[in-house]
Amino acid sequence: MRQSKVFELIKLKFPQVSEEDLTKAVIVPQELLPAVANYLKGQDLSFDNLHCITAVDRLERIELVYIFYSFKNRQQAIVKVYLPIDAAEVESLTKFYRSADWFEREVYDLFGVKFLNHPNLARILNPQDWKGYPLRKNYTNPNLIRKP
Amino acid sequence: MVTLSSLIVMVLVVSAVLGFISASAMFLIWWERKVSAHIQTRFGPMRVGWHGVLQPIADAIKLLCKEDIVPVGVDKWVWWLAPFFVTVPAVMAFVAIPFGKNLIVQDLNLGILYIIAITSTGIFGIFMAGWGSNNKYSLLGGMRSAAQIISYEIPLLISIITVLLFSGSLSMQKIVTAQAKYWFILNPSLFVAFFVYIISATAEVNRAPFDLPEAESELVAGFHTEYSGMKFAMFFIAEYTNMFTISAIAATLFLGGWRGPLLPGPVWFLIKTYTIIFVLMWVRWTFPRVRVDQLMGFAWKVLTPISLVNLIIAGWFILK
Amino acid sequence: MKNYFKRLIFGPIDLIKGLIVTFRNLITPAITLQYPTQKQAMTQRYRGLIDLYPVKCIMCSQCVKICPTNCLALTHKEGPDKKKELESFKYKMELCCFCGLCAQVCPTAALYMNKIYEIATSNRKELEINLLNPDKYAEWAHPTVR
Amino acid sequence: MKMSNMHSEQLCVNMGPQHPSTHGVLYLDLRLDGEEVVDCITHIGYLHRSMEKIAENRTYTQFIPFTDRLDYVASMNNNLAYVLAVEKLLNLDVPERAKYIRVIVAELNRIASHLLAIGTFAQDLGAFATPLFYCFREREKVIEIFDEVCGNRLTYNYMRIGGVQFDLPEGIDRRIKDFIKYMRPKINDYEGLLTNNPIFLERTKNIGILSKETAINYSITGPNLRASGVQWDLRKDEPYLVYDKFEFAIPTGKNGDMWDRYRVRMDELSQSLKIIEQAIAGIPEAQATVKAGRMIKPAAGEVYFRAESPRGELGFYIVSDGSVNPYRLKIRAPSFSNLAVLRELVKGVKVADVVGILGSLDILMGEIDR
Repeated sequence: MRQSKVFELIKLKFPQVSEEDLTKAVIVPQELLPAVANYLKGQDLSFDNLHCITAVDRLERIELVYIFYSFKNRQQAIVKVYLPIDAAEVESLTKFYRSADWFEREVYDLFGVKFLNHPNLARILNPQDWKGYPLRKNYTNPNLIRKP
Repeated sequence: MVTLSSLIVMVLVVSAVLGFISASAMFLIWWERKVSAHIQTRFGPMRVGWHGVLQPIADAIKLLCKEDIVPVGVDKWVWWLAPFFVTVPAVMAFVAIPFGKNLIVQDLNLGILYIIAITSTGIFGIFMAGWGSNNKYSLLGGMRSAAQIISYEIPLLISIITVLLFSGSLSMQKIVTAQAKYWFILNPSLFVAFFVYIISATAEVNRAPFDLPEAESELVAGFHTEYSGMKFAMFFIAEYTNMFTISAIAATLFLGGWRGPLLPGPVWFLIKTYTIIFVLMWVRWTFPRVRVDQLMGFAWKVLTPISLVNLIIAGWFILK
Repeated sequence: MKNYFKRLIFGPIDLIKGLIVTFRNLITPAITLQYPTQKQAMTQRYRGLIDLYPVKCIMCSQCVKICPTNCLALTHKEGPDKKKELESFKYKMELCCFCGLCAQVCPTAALYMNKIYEIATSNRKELEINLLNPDKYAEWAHPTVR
Repeated sequence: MKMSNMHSEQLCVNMGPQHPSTHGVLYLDLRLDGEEVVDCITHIGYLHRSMEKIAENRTYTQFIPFTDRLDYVASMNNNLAYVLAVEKLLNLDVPERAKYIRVIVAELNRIASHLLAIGTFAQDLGAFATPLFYCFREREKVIEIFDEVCGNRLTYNYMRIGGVQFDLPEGIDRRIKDFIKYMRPKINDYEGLLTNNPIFLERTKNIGILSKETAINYSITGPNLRASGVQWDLRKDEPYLVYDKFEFAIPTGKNGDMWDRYRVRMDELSQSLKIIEQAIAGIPEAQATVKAGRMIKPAAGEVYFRAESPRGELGFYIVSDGSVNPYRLKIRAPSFSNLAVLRELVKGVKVADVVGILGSLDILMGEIDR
């Protein structure tokens, strides 16, 4: 099964999703994410493994990247969620995938994306009292030396 | 009435014993480091003296010169006294160890009982160190040590009782004399008792694989985590002195003590003792550590039944 | 119960196997070196400190640009015969990560890595090295090369 | 009588960041009931160097030395995963010889890493230093080979985008073959020292059981996943480089306990030796080296590539905007997920098993904190 096949299946169930041109990733609207994750984990697709969560700061928006993997079908699916940068909030996937716990904390720590209903959304890599979200493009720190 | 001459003799004997203890402990520390190093295909200490023989002395000087650090919140008296409570019983046990035919400080007629009773009190020191340090690792180490020593005392004593059945006396010299015909270890029943004794004695002195009170990988250094300088050195000396004591008892009870052909008694005694110590070291650097519940299980489910059955068999042999 | 006796009998055998392994190692000679007196020879490709043949340098600044930690800095001036001339070539050793990218990228092999590895010093100033100074590494131990 | 309904006051033990066996600077907040662990809260981040931010300010080539510092025990595999990800982004093909060289060094590094894992695991169980020293002795041989190949002992920086830095030096194949010959009997030594040792069995069997479902749900990868009974190895299932040309097995465990994790690593040692043997025999003569490549400009795009590092699946998610620096580089470190499961595993075990389980998971803080 290809990524495009996965997209078609998701599209069938959730007509609001779209496909990113460049990467063929499935773009899911923010509010639909838990439902899509539930569908992905379910019997039809059996993506039993949430391999990785990360984010990309695109200046006007934050792209959340979810990489799912199915050990049954030996297949990978990349799901993206676009979030507005000033109100980056999305439902947590911890109730479906427990690996999401630390991944979401990391994204929160470095990008400032709030995961709603996360059991313990605290900073994980930086100290608890750290100011700012280091991986955002507009992050400033006197100790940060940019080098071309 | 203490006369001057007896006082001089007493002082001489005491200083000889103390000198022997510190020399022996230092030698054992060096030897342990060498054995461990060569097992691990290293050299070990090589700098001070020939193959680092003087290394323990250098270490002792270093430890003496160290600042005496008292952590905040220690239970002062308990913390201060603990090293003495560990070291003094270890030294006192030497009173009844027969080094040769007449080479014994005092041949008590309850010799072995005295040694066992005295060495068991070392646990107070360890538990005091664990309690007084105000450190959770130390506390866990102290608690483990208390549980461990009390349970291993039982198989230890039963295996000694098996020997006493054959020797018919509690005096160390009489036990050695009883082995005039053959070493007790050659007796099948006492052969089993020997192994039970060695295992429980290893546990008694907190040596690996039963070194739970100072379990490096989980408890940092266990009960002596907070000690430094000379107090730490006292724990160290006590550990090695205790190791010497249990090996000396094993040599006396099972290997014929100072008896042996050609060579003089004390030499034979030391050869036997150090051989046992070498085996203990060899074991230490080979095996993983047991867990605390497995340790207790081993004492109660394996060693105690074996030693009890062994005792009954030995009794039947004698009565027959 | 059967298991109990089985372990009682076979357990010691496996323990003795382990003891044999350690005893075999006890009687084999030690393999470590006595460090300050015995030293290992360095390999041909060993990446020690950065060193420079000033005559070979064409001042292309490739090394400066590729350095991931920005530890190299070079300036040049116009010499008497209108040719470019090295003015300074600074090497901040405390920043260097010994990746060897500079030496690989150097088109004339002017920059290379020597074999010095005992680079501890108690003075931070000594870690800033002028690569144009011919005696810059004179005080440090030069190891043998295999 | 059941003792389980007897409880004492909860004891809070701060294990780490400085502790003999937390494998770096990991801080475990242990809640103990006597000797039993009630809860364990993991705090990480003491080694956080913000590698991902550094990557955004470096060129693609400049970031290779930084990947060395992720999993500093298996730098070659880190280099490899990163370089392969960039090559996938560039759609670049690598000369055949370079592929073979990469396989050889990556597998050698896997052996070195597994040796360290086994040694420290035994150390955590209290086999004080002896197995560790034996493992170090063998690892030293691998490191000496690397020293010869790329001139460094720990941070190799050997891979280049499009090839490798140097070709293999003269006579190194002889040395690698000698190493394989030397290594095989040593594995038996470890087996004698640990595998069937009753104390070792007692300490490891049926402790820290990680079931198949939990492992997948927690996104555990690598030997830890295989020990739980999932036959999954990227080298076999999504072959990269030339792994599809070699014959090797994927060792798996049954229960997913500590012993299985140890066993899988031991078996992988001999499988890696097998791969190296085949790679040395089949290595073609060709150009393998490339220039350092100061200006690499991939087209705008995204790529996710994962490779099997000794600790699991090391993934690089690279977003390029067409400039010389990556726009975003995410490192999906295997140890990060592997450590997340610790809290689940240590509930109800004795405090001594916490370090054992930690050792059996074979985590490395350099990779977790990045």
